[in-house]
Amino acid sequence: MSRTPKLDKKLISSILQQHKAGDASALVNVLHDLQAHLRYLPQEALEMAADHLGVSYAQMYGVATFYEGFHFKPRGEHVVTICMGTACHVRGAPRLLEQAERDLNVESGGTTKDLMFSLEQVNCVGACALGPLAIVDGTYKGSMTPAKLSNLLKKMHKKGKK
Amino acid sequence: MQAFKTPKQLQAHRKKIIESRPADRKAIAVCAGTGCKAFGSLSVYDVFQKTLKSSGLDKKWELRATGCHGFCERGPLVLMFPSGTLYQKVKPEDVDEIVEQTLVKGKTIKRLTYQDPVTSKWFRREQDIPFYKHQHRLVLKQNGMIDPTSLDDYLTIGGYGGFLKALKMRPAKVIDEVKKSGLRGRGGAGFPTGTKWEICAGTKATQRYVVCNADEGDPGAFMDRSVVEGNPQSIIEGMLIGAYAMGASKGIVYLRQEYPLAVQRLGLALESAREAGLLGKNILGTGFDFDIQINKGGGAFVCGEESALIASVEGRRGVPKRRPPYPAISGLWGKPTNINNVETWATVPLILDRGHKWFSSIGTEGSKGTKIFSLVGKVNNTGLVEVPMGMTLKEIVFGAGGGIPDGKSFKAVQTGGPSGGCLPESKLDTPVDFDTLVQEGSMMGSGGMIVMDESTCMVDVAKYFVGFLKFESCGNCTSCRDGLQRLYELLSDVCEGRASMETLDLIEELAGTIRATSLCALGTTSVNPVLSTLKYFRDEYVAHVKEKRCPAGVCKSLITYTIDEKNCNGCTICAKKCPEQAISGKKKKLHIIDQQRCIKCGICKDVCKYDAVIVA
Amino acid sequence: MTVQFTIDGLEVKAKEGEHLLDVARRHGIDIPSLCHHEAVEPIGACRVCLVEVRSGQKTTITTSCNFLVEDGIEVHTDTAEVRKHRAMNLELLLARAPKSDVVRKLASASGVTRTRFEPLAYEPLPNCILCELCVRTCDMLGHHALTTVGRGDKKRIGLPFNKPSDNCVGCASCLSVCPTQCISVKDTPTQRAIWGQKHDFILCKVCGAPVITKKHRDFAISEKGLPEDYYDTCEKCKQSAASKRFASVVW
Amino acid sequence: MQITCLQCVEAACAKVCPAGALVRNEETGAIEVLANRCVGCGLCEAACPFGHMHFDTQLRLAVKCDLCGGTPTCAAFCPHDALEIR
Repeated sequence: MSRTPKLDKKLISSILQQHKAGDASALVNVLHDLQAHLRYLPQEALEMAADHLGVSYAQMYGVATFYEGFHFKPRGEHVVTICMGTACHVRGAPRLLEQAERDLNVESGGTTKDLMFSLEQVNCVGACALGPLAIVDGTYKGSMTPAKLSNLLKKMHKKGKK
Repeated sequence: MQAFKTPKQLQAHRKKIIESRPADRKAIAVCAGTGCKAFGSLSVYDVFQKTLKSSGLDKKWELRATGCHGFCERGPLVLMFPSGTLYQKVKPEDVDEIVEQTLVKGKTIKRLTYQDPVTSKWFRREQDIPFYKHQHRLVLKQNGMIDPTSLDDYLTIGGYGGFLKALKMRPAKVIDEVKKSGLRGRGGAGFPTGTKWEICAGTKATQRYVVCNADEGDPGAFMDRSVVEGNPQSIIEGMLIGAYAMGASKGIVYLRQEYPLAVQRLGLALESAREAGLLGKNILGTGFDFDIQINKGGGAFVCGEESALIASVEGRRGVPKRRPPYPAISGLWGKPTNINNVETWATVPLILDRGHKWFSSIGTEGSKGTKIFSLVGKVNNTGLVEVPMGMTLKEIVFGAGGGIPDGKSFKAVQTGGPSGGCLPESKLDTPVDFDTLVQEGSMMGSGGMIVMDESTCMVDVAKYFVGFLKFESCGNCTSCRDGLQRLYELLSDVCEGRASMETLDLIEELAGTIRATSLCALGTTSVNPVLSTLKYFRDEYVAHVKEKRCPAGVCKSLITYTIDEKNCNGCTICAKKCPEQAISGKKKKLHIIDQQRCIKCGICKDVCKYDAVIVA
Repeated sequence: MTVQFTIDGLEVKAKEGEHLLDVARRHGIDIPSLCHHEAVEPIGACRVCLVEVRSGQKTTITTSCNFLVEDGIEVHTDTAEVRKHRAMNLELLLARAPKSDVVRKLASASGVTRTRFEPLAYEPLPNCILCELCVRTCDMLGHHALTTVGRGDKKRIGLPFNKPSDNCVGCASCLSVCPTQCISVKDTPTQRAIWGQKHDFILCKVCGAPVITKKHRDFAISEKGLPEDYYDTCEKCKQSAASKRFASVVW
Repeated sequence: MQITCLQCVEAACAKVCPAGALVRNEETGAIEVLANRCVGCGLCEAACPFGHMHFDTQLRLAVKCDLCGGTPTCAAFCPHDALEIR
């Protein structure tokens, strides 16, 4: 089974239809909706979105790459995000990130070859009391340590292999 | 909910609802803010719900999932009304006991109450706990009292009273009221809100916009998140008042996508306000049209800057533009646009409701009212504190914050987000207001307050912020884009022992140009962390440069991990956990770290239960 | 409305809404800059056109390209502060574009002959100073082929997904406006290679010399409406044909 | 015979210029290149029916006869007074 979702143009159209045609102010909202369904932003989706909103495809791409929240390559099934906010930083977040990079053998922003994990970082999610914080598939895991994270990733990897 | 067709109908409904909920009504408030949720507060809520129902107590006790109470360090929090008893770190398995002992018998469960880590004193009531006692909570207080998804809850605590009052006034009078209150923008720059409104209202136009800037990008700050999640109606009411005063018919909330719960709660709140006839066409039959839409951000710190925010909403890259023209004159699509941040909008209803005199009686001469700070880092009581303007840093960090954990000593506090300055112990008596902080080389910013202790390396901290900002720079200006990258390289040289004293001079020279010649505030203030640490903690820089030593034991290139002969009992745990197999040693014998293989990840120190791993 | 102010002591008049750099240049006052072009909106990217503006008690260092002129201001283009900061920004740019003659010339005029920073050039546009003149021009021309990618220290100039763009007509205006001439355009007698693709030229119907790329002509016809045969002959052959025609009419 | 720019009334060069860099000088009647506005796209050169727009490949700018601001040097230098400006 391929872990990359197949490009479904009908799905893209139906997402776009939820936003007013020609309204450039919906651009970022549209990108979010597309990514929520496709897990990343493929070229075809951006082209169709540009057409729908009445902006150039180059602008669409330029705007999308301006933001940290958008991804242009297929992402892994699991997304592990390390919060790099200040509160997390002073409590040791860089060490979490390094640990995850070692364990997954990818750099921050990358995806493992088997498309199982994507490792990302975020500049604060406003849960500073929980720091240092890892977010695994949307769930906040507070007071993380490199050792705890390592165990968690191992478990997820085992589960994924099955 | 019914749609209110006149102010009178709304007023009548408010009255009815307030009367139906007397102040002494018994209620349990489980915090469902992001922090407590992550600690498992929703399971606590579920167990409460089941237990109350099965015991029939659900008739007597109202159960509420509320917004953030601010004391995130101690979550999940459970607050009981009207007694004011606060239980902290509550687990689902504690619920039975709480119901049995506290709800039924009225007894306090001591182990669930708060014990001050410094004085070891126990506190039952929320209001007595030092963390809360030092605060003056106007905006935040409501968070813990209401269910953020319930418009009726908001009405109970006086919600929409400010709007109803505004409707009775002429728009100019509303602006005047805000002006007289002395409210200054809580987003960072501290521009007088009333004056901003006046300029926007005074610009001729067929269409005006009001925008709520909820793009809280400062790492280590989450007060806006907590207000949007915990009391979204207050923002809607504030924007309604502003729109009425300025003659705007469209509102936009520019909200961070990293805050999914806030997006959801605000969406619900907008829907219920629309259902109640508080948004839409002909609001309360007054002929006033206004509606609000949510525009999500995409993850760009610079979009908190007004002109960049506008570009982003218009579907362009979030690159700041030179001002003037100011948004109040030419903003979204060239129309007059008033942008205020979350906290400012949430404060407006209170001012209208209670009057400008009440508001301006709080705070200092130049900075009125209260300000919410996100107190984080190396401090005992992490969380949100709302204090009157003019309180000293010391009172905040050591009073509400409860000082530094683990017996360590205070080193610095950084205010104002990533581009704020780091102030040392000698500046702890600085009163916190817009102007004094700037004088001391820092700034108010949106209210991040990060406490650092002796184990924080100030060069590393400066490098961290510069690293953040070079990544978040829009990349337009040479000085900011390339300047910050170079500054980062130079700071890395310091941290990694490659720097000379000339490096420090070049850092200062470069920082001067970045500050003087960048277009927007991100660039011009970006060097504050560097310049303030160079000023107040120069000896740490010099130690890195001259002695090739990191006094705080943080900078990897300048430290080594060793195992202490005396403390090591050969438990082998460090050797097992070392990712590089750099530790060797037989069971019950002294272990040794191979310095060639050690990657200084620090795991050995984390796992050692006998303090045998030494960093030097 | 007219505003009046001084630049280095010289009294000047300008229209409200004009930018300071344009006004200064009109009056023969030279302010160096790299990212400015009159055909497009200024964005203040290079931070070289710095001046000092005094207004009342306030003195600020600012870029002149995007500064809207104000009545009564006092502008100084060559103060110690201006020189110092301009030199630093040029030193930063020199590290990005060490081989650019224009940058080297401006830098050395500011007393900067070497940079204390490591080279920062990026492929495939070494010497690009990220001024976005190419992108702004491409947009102004209505092609929208180029875009600015990423932000901060990862900002680049390029094409969406780094793939050749259907919108590029091969006009090479991007190269024409590029201050460091860092965009690669290679012409053969029949084709132009630019931004990862090859464009066929229309060849002169008389001598076979290249005239303009086909796509550029098609764009011009649809946008500007001149007939197709305007574009089918090279400049030289048109000239000699015109001369012959005139000769036959006059004599 | 050699002819020079006719300063056409309906000038193709000005019509195709996307940057507004080709404008008529009201005093001399000549179409002039505003070098600071020219983006060097080359359309004018291709579009001029008489071959009198030129593209300076060094400067990457359009160049043309602008009647030397009203006192054409070609007329002044012609040894036979065959050229005159009227």
